[in-house]
Amino acid sequence: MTKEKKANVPFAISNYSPEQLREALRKMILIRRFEEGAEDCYTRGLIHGTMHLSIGQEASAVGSCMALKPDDQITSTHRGHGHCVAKGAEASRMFAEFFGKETGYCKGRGGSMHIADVEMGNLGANGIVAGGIPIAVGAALTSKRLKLGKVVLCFFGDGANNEGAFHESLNMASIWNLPVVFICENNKYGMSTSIERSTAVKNISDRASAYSMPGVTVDGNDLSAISEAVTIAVERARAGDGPSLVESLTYRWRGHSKSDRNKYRTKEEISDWMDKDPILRLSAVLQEHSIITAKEIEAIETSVDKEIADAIKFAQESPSPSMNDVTRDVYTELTS
Amino acid sequence: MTKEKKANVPFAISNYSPEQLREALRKMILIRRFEEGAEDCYTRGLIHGTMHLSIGQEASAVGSCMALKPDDQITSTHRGHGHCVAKGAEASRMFAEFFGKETGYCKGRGGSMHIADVEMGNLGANGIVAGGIPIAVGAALTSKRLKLGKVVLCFFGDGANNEGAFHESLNMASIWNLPVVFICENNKYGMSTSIERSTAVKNISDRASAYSMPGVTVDGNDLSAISEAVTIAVERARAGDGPSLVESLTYRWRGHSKSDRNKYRTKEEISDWMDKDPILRLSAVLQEHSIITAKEIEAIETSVDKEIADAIKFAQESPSPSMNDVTRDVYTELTS
Amino acid sequence: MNEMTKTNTAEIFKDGDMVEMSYAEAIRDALDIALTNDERVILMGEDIGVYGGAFQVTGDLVHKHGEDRVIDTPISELGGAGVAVGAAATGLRPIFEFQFSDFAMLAMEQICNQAAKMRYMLGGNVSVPVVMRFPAGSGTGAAAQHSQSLEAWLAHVPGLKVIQPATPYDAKGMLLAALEDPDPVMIFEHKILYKSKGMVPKGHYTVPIGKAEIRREGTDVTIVATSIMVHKSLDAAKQLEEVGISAEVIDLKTIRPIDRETVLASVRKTSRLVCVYEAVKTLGIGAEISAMVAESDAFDYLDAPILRLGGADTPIPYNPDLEKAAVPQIDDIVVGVTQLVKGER
Amino acid sequence: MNEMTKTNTAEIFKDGDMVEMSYAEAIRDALDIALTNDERVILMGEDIGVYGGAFQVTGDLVHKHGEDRVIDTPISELGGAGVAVGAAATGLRPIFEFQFSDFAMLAMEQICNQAAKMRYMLGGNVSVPVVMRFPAGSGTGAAAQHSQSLEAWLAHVPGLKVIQPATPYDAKGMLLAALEDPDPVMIFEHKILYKSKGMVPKGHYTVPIGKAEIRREGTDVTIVATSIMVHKSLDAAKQLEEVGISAEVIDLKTIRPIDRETVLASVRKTSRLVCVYEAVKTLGIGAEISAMVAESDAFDYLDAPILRLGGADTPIPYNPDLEKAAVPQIDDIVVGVTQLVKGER
Ligand SMILES: Cc1ncc(C[n+]2csc(CCOP(=O)(O)OP(=O)(O)O)c2C)c(N)n1
Ligand SMILES: Cc1ncc(C[n+]2csc(CCOP(=O)(O)OP(=O)(O)O)c2C)c(N)n1
Ligand SMILES: [Mg+2]
Ligand SMILES: [Mg+2]
Repeated sequence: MTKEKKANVPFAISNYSPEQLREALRKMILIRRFEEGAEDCYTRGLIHGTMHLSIGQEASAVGSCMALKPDDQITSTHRGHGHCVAKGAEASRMFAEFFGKETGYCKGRGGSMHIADVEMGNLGANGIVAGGIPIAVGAALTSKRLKLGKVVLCFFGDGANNEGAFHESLNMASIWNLPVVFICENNKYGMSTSIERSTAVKNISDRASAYSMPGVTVDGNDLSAISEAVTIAVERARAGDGPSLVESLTYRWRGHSKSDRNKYRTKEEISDWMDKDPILRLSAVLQEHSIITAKEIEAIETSVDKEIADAIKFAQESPSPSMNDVTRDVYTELTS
Repeated sequence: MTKEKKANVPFAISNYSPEQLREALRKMILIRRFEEGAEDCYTRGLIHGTMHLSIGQEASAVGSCMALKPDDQITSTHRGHGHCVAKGAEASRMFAEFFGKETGYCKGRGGSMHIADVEMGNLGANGIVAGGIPIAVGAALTSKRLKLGKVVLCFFGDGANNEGAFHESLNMASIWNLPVVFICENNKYGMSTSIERSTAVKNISDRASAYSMPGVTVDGNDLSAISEAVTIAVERARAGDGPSLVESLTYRWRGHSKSDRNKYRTKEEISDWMDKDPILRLSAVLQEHSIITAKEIEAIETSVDKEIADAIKFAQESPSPSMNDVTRDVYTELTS
Repeated sequence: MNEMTKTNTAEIFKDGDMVEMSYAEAIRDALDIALTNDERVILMGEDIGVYGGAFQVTGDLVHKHGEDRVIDTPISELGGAGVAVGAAATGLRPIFEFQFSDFAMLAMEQICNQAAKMRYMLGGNVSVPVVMRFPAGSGTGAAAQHSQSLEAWLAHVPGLKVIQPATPYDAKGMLLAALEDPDPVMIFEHKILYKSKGMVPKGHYTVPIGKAEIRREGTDVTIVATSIMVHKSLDAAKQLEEVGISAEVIDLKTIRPIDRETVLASVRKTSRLVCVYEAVKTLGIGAEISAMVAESDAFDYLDAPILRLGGADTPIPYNPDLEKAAVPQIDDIVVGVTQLVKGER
Repeated sequence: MNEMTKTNTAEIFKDGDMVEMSYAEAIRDALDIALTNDERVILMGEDIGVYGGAFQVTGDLVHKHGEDRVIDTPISELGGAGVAVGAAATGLRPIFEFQFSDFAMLAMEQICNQAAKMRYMLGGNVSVPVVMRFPAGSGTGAAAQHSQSLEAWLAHVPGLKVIQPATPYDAKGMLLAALEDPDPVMIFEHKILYKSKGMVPKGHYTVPIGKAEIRREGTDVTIVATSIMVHKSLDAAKQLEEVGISAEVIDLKTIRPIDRETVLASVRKTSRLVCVYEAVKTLGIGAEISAMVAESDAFDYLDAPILRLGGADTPIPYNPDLEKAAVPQIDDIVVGVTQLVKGER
């Protein structure tokens, strides 16, 4: 991929084909509707447990994953539905997972917090904040050692950047020059705790210098900006020049999880950020550049709605696990 | 303490009284002889276990602790004999500890790696690399909460700066603005691993910016330089302006522990650093400024030799613990 | 939830001194009393301030006592716990909340290498009166990394005390006892219990650490249970009564140090022992209870093997039915005890 | 050190195929074979390269296989172990050395929340064939934070396999078996054993994980021991023989999953059980062995209480005599077994 940039033409427009851009928008809409569908199922008591919705953060997930080849890998977080969709997972098997069914990506054993699609290169969401960071570095080590040419994208939140695992992992990735890109999705809060109250630097990307790697902060609600930053980082990684840290500024519209009462932020702040809706922004840009029409967007929405409805139906109708299988897959069954 | 600095007059000379400076030199010589005595006892099989000697690092320990008031506290490391002496411990009770005696600072339960002198404000060496860092921050929190006015000096090595505990602790100390000074004694190696191979920044003090605190690198073999840097940091902490990171460049003459075969560094490197002997350097400076004479230094050496010999004798003649007391002090005995 | 606390506490407190509250409220009440009475007490944890805690245990305490006393930590379990340990060793009385006990895995070093050993390693020259709280257990659909019961790990470590209060009454009284204890006390709270209700005395009182309690007397079999399994065992005991089996139910309450005498005396009386706990069966607390009895003089009184009902050998699954299948349920207790008493096991 | 390995292995290998080596050398030999045979194998750990490892286990392997395969990590146990887990999940076969098992406390999260559970949580779609090595135990005078035996923690965690080889023969053969295992295998190596010698086959062979071995046959009492306690128990058994007590000594080898049948069969035969292990007695592996037997049909064969000899309830003290007093010694085994057999316990 070339990094041409015509004056006033956003990176994404000049570097991706119209099909790719329309597909990006479709994925962002799919994530939004997916999350709304999940929320609805949860509210109606069809899904149990907890979930962390990424509504508002769609550009960050899709823009980052756009920079990848299919073989590349990602590690994700508790707020991982968007990453999973962006990396190519099917809504039906994701819903089946939330419904605890055998057809789910994790056969109903993992649920929302462990959603994964290993075949498509998503090594999994993680219930442990920063838990996926060393794992991403390990995957990058594999790629380098076995000369697989893969780059690993490691998603984590602003809250995760205060975990020791963040520090240890970035340090190792740097000294070993590994093909990994760290993407900190800074949505201003780790649960209820703002970065101002939890984090001793202004920009999380400022911490990159402590690991002698490039660090950049971008508007994570602008698909083009995030895809540009991640593309540069991915190319650097693929060229053997080591890791980077990309800070993607974004915002979650919903509460942290389903039990959040939003006492730590104002309605105004939320609505200000809703005005920066990444989907509307991308829609506008694509229309401006005549890549898509309003009607075509409507068509996408309709088809996405059907995809979600079908996915939920598939999930509901799928078989549940057998209770005899409670300890299946704890260990690998040895067929000898 | 004022931070006056006359042209060409080192900080220590202009800021400490001749008595204080002579006492600093005496402490450095005491540490040197203490370590040599310990090494000798170990080699002769009188002391068991392992030990980590700080020969070559005397200025770092003494210069740092000079900046403290008696009530201030320190946390130390596995290479902690020098810190312990510098903070005012008695050689006799330290040796008694190494000999596993009831008169030892830890009643023979801790040994070299857990040497402590809580009364003098040394909260203890630590067998866990970076294990003392959060503890120091906790002590600083106590000081701030209970308005004790104490500053906490937290010693750790270059190797420790890659532990997650380092990252988490410096971040918290910064956001809570705590009276703690982090002193990284960078002796170039964590056991056999050089900072170049383990650490993704050139100067460890460069990491201070990731926590928005001042960071400075000083010649840790120059008593004046280290005491100046730590004094500034301690005053800052005491004034309520928060933590600092001081990197003290120094070198250990001996192997990492008694089992080290020095395969990771050259003889030349070792002898180059032995030429920078902090004791000879301070001796020269003090003589230059007519604060001490060669004869007085000899007298100190003679008295220190006697102190060490007496200490070892005290240790040897002290009573051993009773085998019935193996579980004493696991829990606090409640006298009700 | 059964009503055992009423009977239990009625002996000590007059009804007027008691008030009904949930387990979470009882803890909050204890925290409030501690913060009010002792300026050295501070609370630390993730989102315990304005959020009120992931399980709303701290609730609005930050508004009453301020951000300097109810401290939101960054997401830094190792460092945060270590700060609490250092603060405890130097004069504060920190109460540290892990948001889920599973995350305490990140802090094992500070808990087990530092807090547990500091007093011993330093020859008794320091005390570490830190209290840590661990919301534990399954049943919330939060899957394998948010549902564990790891109390046996900590009970394996000399220097720690480990408690598992099963009722609001004990949750408050044992927390206040923990605060008076000079040594580190680890409190495992089952998340599903937070909303359970019971009568709790107003004001300050303590329930001793290290004492078990017979929640129900019986003659045919002794059930030693912990935490939520106390309630399941009591419910099972009721069903067993209907088929003529008289079960004695012991609430162990403290798993380090174990109240040996209460357990042994009961086994000598009933001649049969069943241990019920939610943690993974292998090396869970039931292993220790069983082994403790099997090596004691009570062994000679045993008329049957010692049965353990613990969690299955699996991470906790997400699917709700699998999740239930992974830990002992009332039916399992009824069936297990019945078989044991009938000599079928 | 007794000579059991010779007799043990003579049955399988001809003398010419065997060579005497230390426990540490046997591990190094296995690592060398693995590095040579499989390009996916890498070693990771602190100071395992030019230093050769804190206990000289990796020795000069870095010179033969290069720094890319024998990787010195920074002092970052959590991250380092996590990198190994991630690498294992994606195609490498990392063998991670903790410098002392005590430091693994920093990495419990990656070991127990990630490696142990990844396969299950992901519905069987991934394997995590990571091998981790934990130098453990007391006897070196390194005090409380460098002398622990924490294997029971890991044996409590479904998804892990946990082994404790007691001889050079098993150290090599079980490590090679661990490398062929698709799941995470945790190897606890007692530091004092590193210098012990034994006959070891040349080249590649495996010793199965999950199988215990009767090291000495006997009729009066079964001693189930782990790691260094196997040797102490064999020495005790010799002394016991002189006073007419015939002890059967089982080397458990694997503590998760436990070889139930070998233990139960022996107890059915001898009617008495003693568990000997160095870890803290409370909730150490002996608790599980005892409870496993007490809930089995072998219970009915028991003629005496089940005795556990484990570590005292204390952090390991520095003073060398106290250090010995804190863990079972040969004399303790002799006395304990004698009392048990004579009905004095
Ligand atoms: C180790 C660990 N600590 C705490 C939690 C509880 N927790 C889950 S998500 C979360 C906030 C994470 O914040 P951030 O990393 O910014 O991600 P976001 O939720 O904002 O996407 C917390 C505290 C956890 N899951 N793991
Ligand atoms: C958590 C932990 N990891 C590893 C070790 C083993 N170890 C002891 S000291 C040491 C090197 C420490 O290096 P540094 O911090 O630079 O201190 P120095 O020895 O150079 O004074 C290592 C690896 C340990 N004690 N604790
Ligand atoms: Mg966030
Ligand atoms: Mg160093």
